[in-house]
Amino acid sequence: MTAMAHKPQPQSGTASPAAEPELSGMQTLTFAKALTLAMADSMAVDPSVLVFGEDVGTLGGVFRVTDGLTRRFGEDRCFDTPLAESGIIGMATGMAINGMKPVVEMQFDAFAYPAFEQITSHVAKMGNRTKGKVRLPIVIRIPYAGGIGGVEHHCDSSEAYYVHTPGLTVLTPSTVTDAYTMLRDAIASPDPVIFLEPKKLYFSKDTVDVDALRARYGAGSTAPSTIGRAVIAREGSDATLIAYGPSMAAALAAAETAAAEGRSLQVVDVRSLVPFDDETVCAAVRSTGRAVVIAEAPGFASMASEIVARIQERCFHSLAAPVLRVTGFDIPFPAPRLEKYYLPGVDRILDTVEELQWEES
Amino acid sequence: MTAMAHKPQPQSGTASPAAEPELSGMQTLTFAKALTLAMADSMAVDPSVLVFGEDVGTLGGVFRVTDGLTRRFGEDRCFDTPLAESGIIGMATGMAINGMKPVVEMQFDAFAYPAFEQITSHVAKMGNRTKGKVRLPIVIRIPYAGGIGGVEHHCDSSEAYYVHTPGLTVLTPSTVTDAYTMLRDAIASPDPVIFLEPKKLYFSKDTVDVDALRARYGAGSTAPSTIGRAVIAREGSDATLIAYGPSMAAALAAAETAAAEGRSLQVVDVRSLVPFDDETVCAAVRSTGRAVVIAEAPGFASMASEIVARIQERCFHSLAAPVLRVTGFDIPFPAPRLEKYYLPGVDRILDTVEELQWEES
Amino acid sequence: MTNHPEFMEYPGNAGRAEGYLLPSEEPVQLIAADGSATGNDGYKEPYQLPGPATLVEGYGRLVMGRRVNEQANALVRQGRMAVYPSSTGQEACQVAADMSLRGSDWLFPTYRDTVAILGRGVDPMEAFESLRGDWHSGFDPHQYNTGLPTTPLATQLLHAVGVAHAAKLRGEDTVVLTLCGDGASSEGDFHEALNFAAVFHVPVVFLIQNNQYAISVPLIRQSVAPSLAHKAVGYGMPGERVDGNDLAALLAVVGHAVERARNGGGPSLVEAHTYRMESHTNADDATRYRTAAEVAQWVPKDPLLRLQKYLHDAGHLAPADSERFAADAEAVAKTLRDGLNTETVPDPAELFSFVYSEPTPQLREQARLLADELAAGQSLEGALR
Amino acid sequence: MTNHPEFMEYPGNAGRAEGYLLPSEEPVQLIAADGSATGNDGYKEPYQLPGPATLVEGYGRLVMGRRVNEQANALVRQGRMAVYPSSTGQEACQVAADMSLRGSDWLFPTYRDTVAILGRGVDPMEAFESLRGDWHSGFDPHQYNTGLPTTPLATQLLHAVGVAHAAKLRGEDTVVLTLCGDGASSEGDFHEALNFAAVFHVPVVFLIQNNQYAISVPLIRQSVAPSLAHKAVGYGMPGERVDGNDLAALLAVVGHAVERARNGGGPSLVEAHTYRMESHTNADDATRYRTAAEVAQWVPKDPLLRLQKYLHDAGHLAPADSERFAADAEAVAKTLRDGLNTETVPDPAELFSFVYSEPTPQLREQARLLADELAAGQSLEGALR
Ligand SMILES: Cc1ncc(C[n+]2csc(CCOP(=O)(O)OP(=O)(O)O)c2C)c(N)n1
Ligand SMILES: Cc1ncc(C[n+]2csc(CCOP(=O)(O)OP(=O)(O)O)c2C)c(N)n1
Ligand SMILES: [Mg+2]
Ligand SMILES: [Mg+2]
Repeated sequence: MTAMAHKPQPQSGTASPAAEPELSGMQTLTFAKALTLAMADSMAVDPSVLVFGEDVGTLGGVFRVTDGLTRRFGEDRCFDTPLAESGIIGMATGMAINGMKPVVEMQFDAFAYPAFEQITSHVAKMGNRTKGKVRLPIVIRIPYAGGIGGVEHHCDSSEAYYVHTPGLTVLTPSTVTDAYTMLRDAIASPDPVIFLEPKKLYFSKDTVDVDALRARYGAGSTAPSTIGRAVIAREGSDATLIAYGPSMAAALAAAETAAAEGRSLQVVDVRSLVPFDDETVCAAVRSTGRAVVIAEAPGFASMASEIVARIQERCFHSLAAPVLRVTGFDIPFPAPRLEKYYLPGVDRILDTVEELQWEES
Repeated sequence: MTAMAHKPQPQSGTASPAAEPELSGMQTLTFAKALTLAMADSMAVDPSVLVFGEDVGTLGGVFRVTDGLTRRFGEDRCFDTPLAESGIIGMATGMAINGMKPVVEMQFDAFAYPAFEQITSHVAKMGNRTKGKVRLPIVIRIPYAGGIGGVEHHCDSSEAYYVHTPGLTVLTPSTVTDAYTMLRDAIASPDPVIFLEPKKLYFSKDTVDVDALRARYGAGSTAPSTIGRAVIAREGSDATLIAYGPSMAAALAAAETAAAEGRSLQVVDVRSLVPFDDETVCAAVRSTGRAVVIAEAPGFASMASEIVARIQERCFHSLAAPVLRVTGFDIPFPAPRLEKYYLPGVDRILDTVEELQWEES
Repeated sequence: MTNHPEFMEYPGNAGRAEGYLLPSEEPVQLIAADGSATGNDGYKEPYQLPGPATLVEGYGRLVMGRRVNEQANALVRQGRMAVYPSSTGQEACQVAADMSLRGSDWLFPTYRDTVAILGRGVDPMEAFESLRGDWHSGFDPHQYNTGLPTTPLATQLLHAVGVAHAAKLRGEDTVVLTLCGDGASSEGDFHEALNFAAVFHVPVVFLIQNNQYAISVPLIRQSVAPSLAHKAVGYGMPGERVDGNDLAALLAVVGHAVERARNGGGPSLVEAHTYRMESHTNADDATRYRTAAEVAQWVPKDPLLRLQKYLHDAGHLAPADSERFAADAEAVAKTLRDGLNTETVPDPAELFSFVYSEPTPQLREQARLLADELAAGQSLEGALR
Repeated sequence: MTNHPEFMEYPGNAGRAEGYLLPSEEPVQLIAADGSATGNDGYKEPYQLPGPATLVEGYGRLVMGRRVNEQANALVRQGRMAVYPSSTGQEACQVAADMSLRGSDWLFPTYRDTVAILGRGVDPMEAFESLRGDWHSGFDPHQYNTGLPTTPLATQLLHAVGVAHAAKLRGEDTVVLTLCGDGASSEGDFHEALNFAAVFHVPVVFLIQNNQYAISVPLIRQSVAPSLAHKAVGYGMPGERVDGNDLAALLAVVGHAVERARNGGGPSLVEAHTYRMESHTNADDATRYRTAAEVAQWVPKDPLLRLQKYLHDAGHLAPADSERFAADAEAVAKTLRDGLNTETVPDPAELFSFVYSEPTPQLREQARLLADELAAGQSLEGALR
């Protein structure tokens, strides 16, 4: 066996569409392909961007998010590692110290846990420890949350562990456009980013203008970063639903149903969990005076707790009712045939909206 | 070298005081010695209780909390392991499956992170996964939090990671009596317990009646478990301070100072973070109408966030002001000479109490 | 050779040179792919070809294992299960594990070891409950002295060490055998488990089923060591490598390791060379990362056909046995079909029952919320959206 | 011998038998404890005694290292530092690490490796900033191609692999040397780092300072392998063991490993046998777990006296050199005393400045809170209570 035998090199030939440089104009992309495109475009403009992890090379990832990257950029730029998550993050740390921008994949949420020490004690702290002399521009992509009938350890909503850890930026897109822009922003960030991908959205689709998306990152562009910015996903005036990532679909559907019933619900997509966009969230809540926070993770000491705590601290006198939560129960994620009882759904959200003490307003 | 050469066996001779069975009556004990006594007493009555970890044997632990246990109970009952935290927790899991009750020590807060996968994916989930057929009566003792001028990685307040993980009981005593009773309750619990020991309290002292403490665990005792029960550490009527573990001293001192200034502050010691005592905490807050939550960990998505969220959900109409937080900043724990700026102190607590919109009542 | 006093005291080890920790120079093989006996020369131990009765029993278990894999693959295609990681081609490793253990011993398997789990006597429907998706597990580990099939890779190796350690402290003669894959050998927990086992000198046999792939990643990306069995050296325990498609060799090598552990000789590491004939699971497409030609090379090495040929040529396989084995396998297949085709309705109330031995006030509250929702007869469509 | 194609292509490896991964049968020693040269027969490589100029330079560095340890111990006793993990007795390992590397190479040290850090040219006061407790680190890793001293055990080994991997991808000839202790070899990250290094065939030298203890825990509780160097076998990289108190042998062995790595021979593992002459840190009391007699056995093996004797007997040590070394060491000791006796006032505003490259709105808010408190002149007593 020669050195090259196990080492695919850049090829012309049939690359898969998303990794193609010539992809342009209006395109119907899956969420997954938008992520692939973001990595490919970043790799094309910056040779220090590397992609690695388990099964990301030849296979293109178990969700095919890295599909075609090895073929297009060669094994030196996108490659499989031994099966060891602490190893992956630790090696990424070293590579980032030495000028690279690693974009690594943890195969599923719970399989990032072996890397917890490297993430909390090094990745999160290096910039602070060195007074900014060493920044770690690492992106840790983690498919997360449920809704796909996955078995144990494959459906954890693990964001609380990361958002509580100072030094990490934590992002989670919920639209095809955000999948592209937020991943590009994450890769461009000098700080380490935990990039949480709601796996049930991988095959959701949208038609987007690829050129316009790319133009945001072109020379002279003044497009603002998505980091630190929440978006109003739907206007509404009676109450505010605050959600992100895997819970956005349920929040929007609940607002749709409520509209039909004459209740106007505003929906905020937090999307940047850290840094948190207090301004947008508080303005939204003040405008309605009522809020429900929706998240799939167990509720106890979670991102949802934080949002509730912040809102009541900052908007107390604008509130007509307590801020309520619709979250996962405080139990391990259920087996596939029970997850439907666990996931925050439209009915549970609407029931909770009903509890916002409407009689008093 | 014979098999015995590296294996201390039970000895008579000079055991250290805390591990002595004959210790009885009124005794002035340090917090650390109360913990030692709890382990020794548990080991004496239950041969399946084992103590292991790094440096817990011959050395008696870097904080001397296991001092004398190997001498008294032998190397089979209290022993050093190789230096590998995932190994310690993973082995403890197997031993618990096979009838043992391991009480393991993680040397410092941040050094439990290598064990994060074993803790979250196995220790926390085993009871649920097996529908109760396998319970893991493991106690994971973790010295935590700051206030001792410790260097990096030795002062993390890591409770948020554990309280967010369903299946774990999370306890943190703040008094010498609770050190004893809560550790005994933890060891007696059929469920896994994360037992967080505020390291700055190790050498705090109190005089306690050892016989009375032991009697709680004697035959026919009906003393209630401390698990799931908060305590009112100080009565007060103007506002409620809610704290635990390493922050209790500052909370009590603030109440003391406030009293001198004519403000009556009630202080709740949560002590059982999971399960949480909603009843006691909410009754306390309702009785005053104002609350400040104090905790040393970074505030974002923390135990403090959860307490705030729960209170405003449950006591909204009793609140005269938003529930405020005094927590660690959202930064890595500072270097020794800067920690005084980070730790929630009396002045910061009192400043926050002042913000509870007194003019409006 | 190792520094552990108990290791040195074990008669089999006394006076051994350090190199004994290294595996045999070639993987142990006692029956070749063509079904002929190969002799047992040149290995580090005088491994014996098991007797006919043992091999016939083993053959029956292989027949059963193969049938279970086929049936499960079919059921997953029909949507009766959430997922099935097939072990077609690897059955000999799992059968050898079972046959080397007593009922009082323990087995710690992975997600790919359903055949081994059934071989421990676990009720088939209990074994398949987690794969069907009704709950995370279906059997009581204590009833069968068998750990739950573990997904977080290599973590179960430490549980095996703990079970063995507890048994040793109580003076029991329990042996624990734990399985893992080639990929799992890269995880930190693999290292910590082998080291803990060696340092505490506990009776664990680590059996790596090296099936050449971790999903799509080939062995060369997990290790460039001469073999995975060489990893034993770094822990001070003996390593051995064996043809993982030769049940006879597996029984000899694993059996030797188990007896060694039982007699106070401490832990050891066995690497079995085998091949995953099918995709990683039904969700995987192996054609993306390996060629049909590569897979074809392994077809003639099949463990089942090889042993059948040997037993047949040696005149050990009575037609009655063959028929009985086929019938037994068919009966289990039918149990699986019937069981998995029967609609079950997992009870959502149980979601809250077992998280703690006593539900917390918080969980009782949440259980009430769900119960109220269900009582209010809310449509599942709503809950699902 | 290993399966890595690049490994096989390295000229030094071609045709080697598998056993070459094993370390030499005895730890390499070139100068005995009594200062006599021992010859270089019987080791797996023809290690050469370094020339006089190199040994004299090394001696000077040992003098410096010893003085730094003494001075730091004194300063910590006087309360001028938060903590100091002394490396008295281990200086030769750290000096050899430095001398084997070029400025363009990288070093990844632990908390015990202040001597090695200073040897890389790091400004003494920068090196001691974290020990004094003003900030978590004091120097810029990029300025000295030296990683920060790492506390979470074995984690830095992976950083070393990453730095080497990045250099290799860019076609640079950088070598990375990383240090760890005997205890750290038990951590999962040790395993993952060595394996990643071997699989990616990157130029890293792993140097274990086996000082016989991890705080109170003796080596026998970390490993029962014949030696820690034997762990190399399981990764398919060469292992070697060396007398860690013999600077000549260390220079030969570590130098060989570094050159091997630089020339494309891949990673290797070196275990240096040494002894921690003092307590783990000033917070530790070593008399609780080891006898004075045991410590006394190591006194005559001292690396500094041994080399001094050798150089003196061989007539290589000019009095002028001795004086210069003593003066240089004294100068650094004085820098430390002066620096640590000077009151510094770390700026609390910096707490918020570096957590992210741009402080988040949340951190800006928190920084304002603290600034307001400080402006209001609140007593530190209050903040402290
Ligand atoms: C800690 C962890 N990381 C990643 C995964 C995802 N995963 C499941 S199986 C697998 C491959 C395992 O390969 P191997 O150990 O060789 O076993 P095999 O599947 O071949 O039997 C991976 C990466 C996991 N289950 N656990
Ligand atoms: C992951 C981790 N666990 C525990 C510790 C606490 N600790 C600090 S040093 C030490 C002993 C290390 O021993 P060794 O690796 O032999 O290095 P030495 O101190 O002897 O130089 C321990 C247990 C740590 N720093 N990191
Ligand atoms: Mg495999
Ligand atoms: Mg050591």
